[in-house]
Amino acid sequence: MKVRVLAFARVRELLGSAREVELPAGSTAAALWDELAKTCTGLPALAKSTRIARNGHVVNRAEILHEGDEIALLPPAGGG
Amino acid sequence: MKVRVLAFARVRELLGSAREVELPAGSTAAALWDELAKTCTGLPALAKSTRIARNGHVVNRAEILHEGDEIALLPPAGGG
Amino acid sequence: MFAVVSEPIDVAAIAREVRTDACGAVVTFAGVVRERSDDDRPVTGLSYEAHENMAAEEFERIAAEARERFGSCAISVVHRIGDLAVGDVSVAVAVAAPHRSAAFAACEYAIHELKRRAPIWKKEHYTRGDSEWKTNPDRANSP
Amino acid sequence: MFAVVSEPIDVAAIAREVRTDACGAVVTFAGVVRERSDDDRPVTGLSYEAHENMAAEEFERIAAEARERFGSCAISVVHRIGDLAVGDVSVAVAVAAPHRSAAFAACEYAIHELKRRAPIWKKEHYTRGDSEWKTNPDRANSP
Repeated sequence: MKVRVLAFARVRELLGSAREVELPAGSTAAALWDELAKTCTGLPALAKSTRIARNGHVVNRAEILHEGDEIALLPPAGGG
Repeated sequence: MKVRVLAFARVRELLGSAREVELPAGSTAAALWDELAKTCTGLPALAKSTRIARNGHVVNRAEILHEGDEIALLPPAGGG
Repeated sequence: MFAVVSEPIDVAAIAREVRTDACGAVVTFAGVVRERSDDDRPVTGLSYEAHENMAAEEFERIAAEARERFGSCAISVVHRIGDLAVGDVSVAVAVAAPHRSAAFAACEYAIHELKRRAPIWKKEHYTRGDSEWKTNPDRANSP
Repeated sequence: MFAVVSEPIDVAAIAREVRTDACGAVVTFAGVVRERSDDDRPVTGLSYEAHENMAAEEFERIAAEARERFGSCAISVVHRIGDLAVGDVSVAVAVAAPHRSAAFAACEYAIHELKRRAPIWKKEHYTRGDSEWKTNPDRANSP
């Protein structure tokens, strides 16, 4: 299955703002993170501080992803 | 001596917005009020609620007035 | 800017005027003529009058107090007089400050004190043709 | 109006939009890019990015909470993204309410919660050429 990954701020600087990722069906958010970390040495250091949203809602790492999901990687925010 | 009297709100509706008043030299604010009340039957009822300012500063009724003073009659306010 | 004016108030222009590059927060308050009185009677408009010099001086004193209490910030206060219709802005306060808490606190202080202390009078006109001078219940120096 | 925009923010237009004839008070907050960082370094500008949909939905939730807590009032929240210079407005909140206390409280609540919760990121650029992602120290869900 394919999911669309959006990244922001520090994480965007590492991954680019958007990309498609191919994953085995039934993969979790954690599995997606590990897949991205394989090719991005800076990412593991941000694991603890980065929240993951699936289709606009923050989920935990055990969340099962589905074909076509929009997965957003959200480092600590600070708007205003 | 002459003083210039400015009136506002309820008091203006009785006296008009501005007038010159002739008073004996050394008259007090109280004397001015009494002079105005002579020809204005509605005024005495407003005595307690009306403050008097001399040249922009609120004074008490014993204040001595001087030639050319601007005397403002200030009923209870409520801007905003 | 501390002024009593007869023309419509441009809140945005007042806000622009207080801002400086040192200020991260601009808060404005606009008082607007409502369609209903506090006791829920339909209102056609308000008439305001002021002792213009005394009012402008009071605005300036209030702003100085706000700057003193809440930290350095620029404040403008403008009140309109004359006949206002529903929807017209009667008073505007704009405050710029380095941070938002000071800007909010100073703006709220300024409008509260203005209503309490400024020599400004307001007559409410009702759809039935009657009208009434309104006073601020917690005004200063009330007899 | 709950929006993330790329163009300059017109605070006055947002304020006009929330006002109704039932509202006697309109309060606006504008966050403006300052010339100095919190640790007093000279700043050339800020870059903002946002998860635009999640941010707009968060604005709407915050506004609903503010209406619930402080009484019926209309609220708009707009945040700008992209590269902003000193003096540019990054965020605007406008609140209209029948009375001023609700308008001030709702406006302050909305900007406080926005800074804490909205998925928006800010990079500060300094005159020396370096830059830094800034986070809100009391943000929600901080790890």
